[in-house]
Amino acid sequence: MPIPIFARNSPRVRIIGTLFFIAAVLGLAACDNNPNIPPLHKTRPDGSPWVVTYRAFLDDPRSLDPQFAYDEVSNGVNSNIYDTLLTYDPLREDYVLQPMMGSELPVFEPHPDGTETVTCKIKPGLFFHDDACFPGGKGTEVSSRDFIYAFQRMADPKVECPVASTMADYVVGFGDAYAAAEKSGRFDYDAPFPGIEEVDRYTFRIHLTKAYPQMKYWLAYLFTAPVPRAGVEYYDGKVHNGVRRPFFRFHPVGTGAFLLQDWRRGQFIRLVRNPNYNTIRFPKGGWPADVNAQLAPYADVKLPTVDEVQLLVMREQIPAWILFRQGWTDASAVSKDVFNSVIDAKHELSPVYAARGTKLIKDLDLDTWYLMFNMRDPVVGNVKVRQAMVLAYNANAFNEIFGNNILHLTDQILPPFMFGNEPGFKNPWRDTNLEKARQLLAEAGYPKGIDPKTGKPLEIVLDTQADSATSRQMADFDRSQFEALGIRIRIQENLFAQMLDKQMKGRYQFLSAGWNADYPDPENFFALFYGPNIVPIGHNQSMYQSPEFDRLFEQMATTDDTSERLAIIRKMNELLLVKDCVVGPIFNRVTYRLRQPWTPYFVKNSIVGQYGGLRFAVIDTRMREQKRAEWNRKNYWPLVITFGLVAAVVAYGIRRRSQANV
Amino acid sequence: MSPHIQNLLVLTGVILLALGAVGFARSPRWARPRARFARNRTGIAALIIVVLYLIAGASDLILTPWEKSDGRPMTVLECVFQNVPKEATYSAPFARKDLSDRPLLRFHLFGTDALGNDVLELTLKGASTALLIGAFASLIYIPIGIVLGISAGYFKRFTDDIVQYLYSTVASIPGILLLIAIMMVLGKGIPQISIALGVTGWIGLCRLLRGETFRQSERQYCEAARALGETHPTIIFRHILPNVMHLVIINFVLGFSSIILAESILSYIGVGVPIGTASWGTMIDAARMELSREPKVWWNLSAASGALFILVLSLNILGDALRRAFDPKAA
Amino acid sequence: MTAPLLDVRDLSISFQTDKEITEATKGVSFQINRGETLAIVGESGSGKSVTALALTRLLPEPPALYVKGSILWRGRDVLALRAEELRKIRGGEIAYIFQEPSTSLNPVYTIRNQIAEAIRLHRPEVKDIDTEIVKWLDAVGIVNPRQRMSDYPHQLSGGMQQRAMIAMALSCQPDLLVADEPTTALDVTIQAQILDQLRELRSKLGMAIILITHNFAIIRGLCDHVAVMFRGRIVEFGTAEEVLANPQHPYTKALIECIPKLGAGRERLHTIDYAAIERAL
Amino acid sequence: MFSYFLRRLFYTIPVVLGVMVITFVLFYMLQKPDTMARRMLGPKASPQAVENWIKQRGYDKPVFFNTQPGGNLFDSQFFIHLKSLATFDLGVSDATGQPVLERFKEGAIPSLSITLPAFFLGIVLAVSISLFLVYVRETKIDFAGTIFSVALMSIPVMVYVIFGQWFLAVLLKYFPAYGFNLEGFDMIRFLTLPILILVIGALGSDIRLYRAIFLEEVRNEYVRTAYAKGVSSGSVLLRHVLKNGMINIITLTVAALPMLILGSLVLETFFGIPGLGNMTLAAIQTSDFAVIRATTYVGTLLYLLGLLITDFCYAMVDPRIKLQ
Repeated sequence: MPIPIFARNSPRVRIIGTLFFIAAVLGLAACDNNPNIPPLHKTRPDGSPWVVTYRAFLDDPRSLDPQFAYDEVSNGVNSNIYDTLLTYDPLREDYVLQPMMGSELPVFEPHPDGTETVTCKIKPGLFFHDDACFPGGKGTEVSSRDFIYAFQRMADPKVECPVASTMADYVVGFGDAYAAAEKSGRFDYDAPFPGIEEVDRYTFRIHLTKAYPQMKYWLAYLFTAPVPRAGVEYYDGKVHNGVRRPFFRFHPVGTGAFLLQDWRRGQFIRLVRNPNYNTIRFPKGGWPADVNAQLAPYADVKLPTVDEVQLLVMREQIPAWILFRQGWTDASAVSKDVFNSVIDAKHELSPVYAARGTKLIKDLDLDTWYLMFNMRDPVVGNVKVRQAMVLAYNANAFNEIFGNNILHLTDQILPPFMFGNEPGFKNPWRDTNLEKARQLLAEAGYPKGIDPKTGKPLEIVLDTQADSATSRQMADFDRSQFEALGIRIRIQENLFAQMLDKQMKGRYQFLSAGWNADYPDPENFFALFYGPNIVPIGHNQSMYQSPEFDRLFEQMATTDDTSERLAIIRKMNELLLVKDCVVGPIFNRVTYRLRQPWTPYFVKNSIVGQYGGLRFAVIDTRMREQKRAEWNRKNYWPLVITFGLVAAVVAYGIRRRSQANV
Repeated sequence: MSPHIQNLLVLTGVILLALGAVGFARSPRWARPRARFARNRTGIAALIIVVLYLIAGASDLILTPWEKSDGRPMTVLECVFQNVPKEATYSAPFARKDLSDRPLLRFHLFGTDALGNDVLELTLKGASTALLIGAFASLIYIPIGIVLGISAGYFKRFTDDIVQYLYSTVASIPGILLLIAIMMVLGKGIPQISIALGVTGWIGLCRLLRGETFRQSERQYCEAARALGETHPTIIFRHILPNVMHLVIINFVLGFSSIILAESILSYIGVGVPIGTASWGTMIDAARMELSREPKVWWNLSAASGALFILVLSLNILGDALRRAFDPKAA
Repeated sequence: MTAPLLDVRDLSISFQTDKEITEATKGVSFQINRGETLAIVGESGSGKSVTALALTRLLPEPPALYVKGSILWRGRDVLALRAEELRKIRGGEIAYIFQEPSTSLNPVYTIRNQIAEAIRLHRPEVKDIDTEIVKWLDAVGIVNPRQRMSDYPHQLSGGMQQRAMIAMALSCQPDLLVADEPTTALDVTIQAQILDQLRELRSKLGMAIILITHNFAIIRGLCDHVAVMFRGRIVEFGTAEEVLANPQHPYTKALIECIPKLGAGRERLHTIDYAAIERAL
Repeated sequence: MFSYFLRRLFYTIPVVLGVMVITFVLFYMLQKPDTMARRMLGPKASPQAVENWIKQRGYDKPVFFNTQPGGNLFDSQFFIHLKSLATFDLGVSDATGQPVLERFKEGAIPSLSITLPAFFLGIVLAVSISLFLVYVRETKIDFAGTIFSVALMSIPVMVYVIFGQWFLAVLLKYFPAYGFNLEGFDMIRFLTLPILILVIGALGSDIRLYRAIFLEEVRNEYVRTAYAKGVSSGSVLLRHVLKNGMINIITLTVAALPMLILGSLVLETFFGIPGLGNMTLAAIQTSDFAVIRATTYVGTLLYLLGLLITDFCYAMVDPRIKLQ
């Protein structure tokens, strides 16, 4: 095919040009917008199709060492590789523990001297992943020793377990072991560790220095996940026989449903099915009716249901959303900016997406966001100033601007579905009442927001961490909330580290903060205001100190979930939120997630959904192929137009020039 | 800083610029370049646009006696826009309703952003940030460049060795990495970003002036001046500086555009200007998600990148025009 | 009577820059026949180089503008030719030598490469290009041409470079050679050698030569006719002997006066009195 | 030649030392280690863990000289910094604990896989376009082309990225909006869009520069000689001007060649290319100073290497230059 613009040139140019053109056309035709990495296999050994699920993932994990990792991203991977003794019931929105590796729930035995023993039993016949670190490459059976080893690692200063100090408060001998290792420079794993006692191969006992019912939640947390000593020593040991091995934290060996196949930083993480997994099975039922038909065939099957998981690392949200919309990923969160295109005014899927068959999942997170004040500050240390500020804050406006109106506005510090959350609780300062706020401010000594000392409007510093455009806008919004009181807010922008430093040293006036609970117990939240926890020892960043509150806290922490406990919590709320107005609770995060029509979803528990839901993933591959083809038809005319334009300009130029003399 | 001092500073800057322009317009030394420049219509158009930006930028720096609701004095720009109220959320240019279907309080030429701020106002404020940073950074790098460049080219030998060592060391650190490193250490802020851009920006000018001074000082008039017994400062200020000044001006204009681009990129990466400072970089950063909204919010991105684009384009064209005016050989 | 080889009639060229118009030549007319040598003499800026370049329209347009007149090469008007026809004349029929051999040769190609390009363009029938190049390099007096031809220009001396230029110009066997101040940039001794070379080659090849120079001294014995240019005009035209012996125009007289004469004693060098010439015009 | 090489190496030593001092001042003297520790360990870390972290990484040592009794005088942050850089021990990432050198090895190939093709394609495109503009010089196309190239220069790179992704990947669906794979033909699919964006981002300034270079060449007398020989406009540009101009262009661009390893900062994150640009941006966002100072140092060495290569290229392509 002769291309007109080459026609006047020498045959060589013409041929090369034409070939180039054809190559470009063919190349473009061969291109498509599929961003996925080819799966490891096309079919399973038995010939059935190899099922892959594709997910967008926020970032590279920092560490895959379960005793070290403490961030959402790392735990998002770890929870699929490591199993814990306990887990939450995936079919319930509230947080009900059930055994995972354990054969039953642990038994707590208080002793008269105030100490407590927790007896845990493991299911027999659970194995670690097959890995080169084991003799013969076969994973060994999980025993009590492996759980004890996990606790020992938490006490090893080199592992840098972030909750080591909490454990040292409760587990017998934990702090001593830590101190000894710090002194000698290495942790002696063969020395006796009195905190955990091996009863038999499948039973161990945790000895606590005082009553600590929350220990059961830690047994559902990845910190206590068993790791093989052989693995740690194989990968982190000195002798490598000339072969380079990755560190254990980059080469996890666990007991979970998946094993880490491949991790290319900044690109993707590939998990593959653990063929020996038999810790838990697919639920037998109890899922919503609309997915019943799709899920029924899977009832009580062996987990995991997919062979491969591709976690595509996407630090940017736009590409993640684009890929979901084009059908290349199976699930996605609904980010703030695409919200209006997906969700309608009634908080349901918009018709376009409903027609595509997309499913919407609403997860209420286990966190609370609030206005936090520095109780030791001379200005906001005044309870009336705090009350006035909380009263002036328009949470509804915040919800509308930043939350698309889906945030769960709250009056209390404990999030819904946590024990102690009372749907009827009324916080008098959480109404937006400017009249009353002005009056309170005047009572506090700042009439109309004027500081009598200077005669100028009272200036309060709002510290914020500026890492995104949204956080900037939020700070700006927060500032505008108090303008009506006549107060002047100065925004102090901080890098993450500076911000943390200020919080940990209590060098701030007020800020907007949140707490994401480690476990679903009120103790985890109220500890933020417990006197002995004042920074830098604990996380009491408001530096609230009230003997009565501390007494109630100690009482509440060790009580079982009874009406008596509820009564204590009520008193604590009254003190913390109403009388002292230490914080102004604003909202609990609600995450809207989307699922493609080919992946029916049933997990209701937000912790299981966020971490470890992948083992329940179900994919209808045929439907996926069909929809992807339908959603990704290419469009060629703009290319032709561009090409034509360029050709026209070149041809015109050559024509103009060919008659010039020099 | 008290409003009077700020106003005084801004006015001083404007007056200095104006004096410079008048000097250019009247100095007999520059009669021919001026005549050549006056014939370049594209260059004149670019100059006019740059001056308009300067006016817009200055208007957000000059404070008025009136106060905002938070008690801070309003700038001239804020006075102009005080009747343009904040809306609840996004609204498109020329729209009557915002994206949540509420009627707007007022007409917005460029629409409003997520917080309901008028995008035109934000864009103009972005101009003032860009100009402020450009001016501060230029104030830092031009003196450094002139002093080091001219002394290296004039005194040669040891001075030259030191200056060459200095700039080859700084130049060998990749520019953007050095900028980022400095910003991470200094933290965000207009002074910080100006310092970062200033301490990294002098190398080009220094090199240029070193070479040109070298050439000038070999010329006969310099030899003659030396033979007449004139002192070094006299020779530098009376003879060399005026002869290399056009290079400084061209470098200033072109450098300004790269400073503005650098600011936007740093702000985009997240190590640029702080919260509450309207900047085109932060606007583009904020706007990058908005293209995937439904309906698409394109006006933020367009306004910021358009404003940035026009200014940088004008500065480049102006710089080219100046270069052509001073050096007729350079087409 | 046969038509002249080149007939320039009333040629006016101006340059248009920045809306200023400078007239470079004003109504220049001259003719040259086969095998003749014409010298165009004048000081720099008098329009002689412009005229020379205009013969094959080598002036960039714009800024150059052919205001009026015509250049008839073998009866065809060069100014009306298409670009392709023009290219056949350039090098093939009218070849050039320029003033500064060091910059007129492309620094990144060997001599052989540059001469070969000319031969390929105008003499496609030549099969053995290397032999042809050697022949021409030899003809212009380059010693050891077979080795020299793979040298880059910067490896040759100025005289050698100019010889290579001449070889390049002659290799296409042009009918007219335009030598634009071919010796100005060279040493005096080399100048003489080059001029001798030109004289010899002219008689051997029978081509016409237009020699552009500001120096009357080199005309003697080489040129048939002389055209004296001043401020874009030809102020005097005649045979070499005539003009040298009996200059009519004050400018010509002044130019001839400027030739330093051997053994003339410690006389003051002549300068040109422009005011007088201006009055005479 | 060899002695020239040695001499050049010798001259770079003081520069490298200067860079070491600059990075030290930036990253050690102006930084508080406990904020770095907090950043890495997360908001819930205990003070004990912070202290431990600082000690593990030697941030608690004296800054310049260890004057503590019994201590080695040179057991200080500064000398450890110098020693580690001189021995090319880049340390471990503050954020992940991964050895930085390993990360560099991992990231170099993906970075190069986009920057290298973009570099060459960019040169080819910019040279052809600028040559075309020189070819049609003094016409409207030339003027339009110049304005167009200045316009291209005036758009910040992120706007290209945003727009390119939106247009080619979302609207036209020619290429994946995201992702990376270096295996087989898949490569073309993933690399085309980022390469295209990189090329277009650099095109404006390149065209402008190259056009000026070529115009400068066109004014040379050898060009007139070529025209006088009867060479056509096109051939003059392609044979004579191009080669002379390329000598200038090559000497200007090869200095940047080794730096291509560092990849593209904004683009890589946006497309999920696991290169060094991606790594650097992530390090900026997590305040991973260990990675940033390593990147800065390596970047410097690469730049100096680029200068050396430039000298060699100059000697290679320009017959007039010989290294001595």
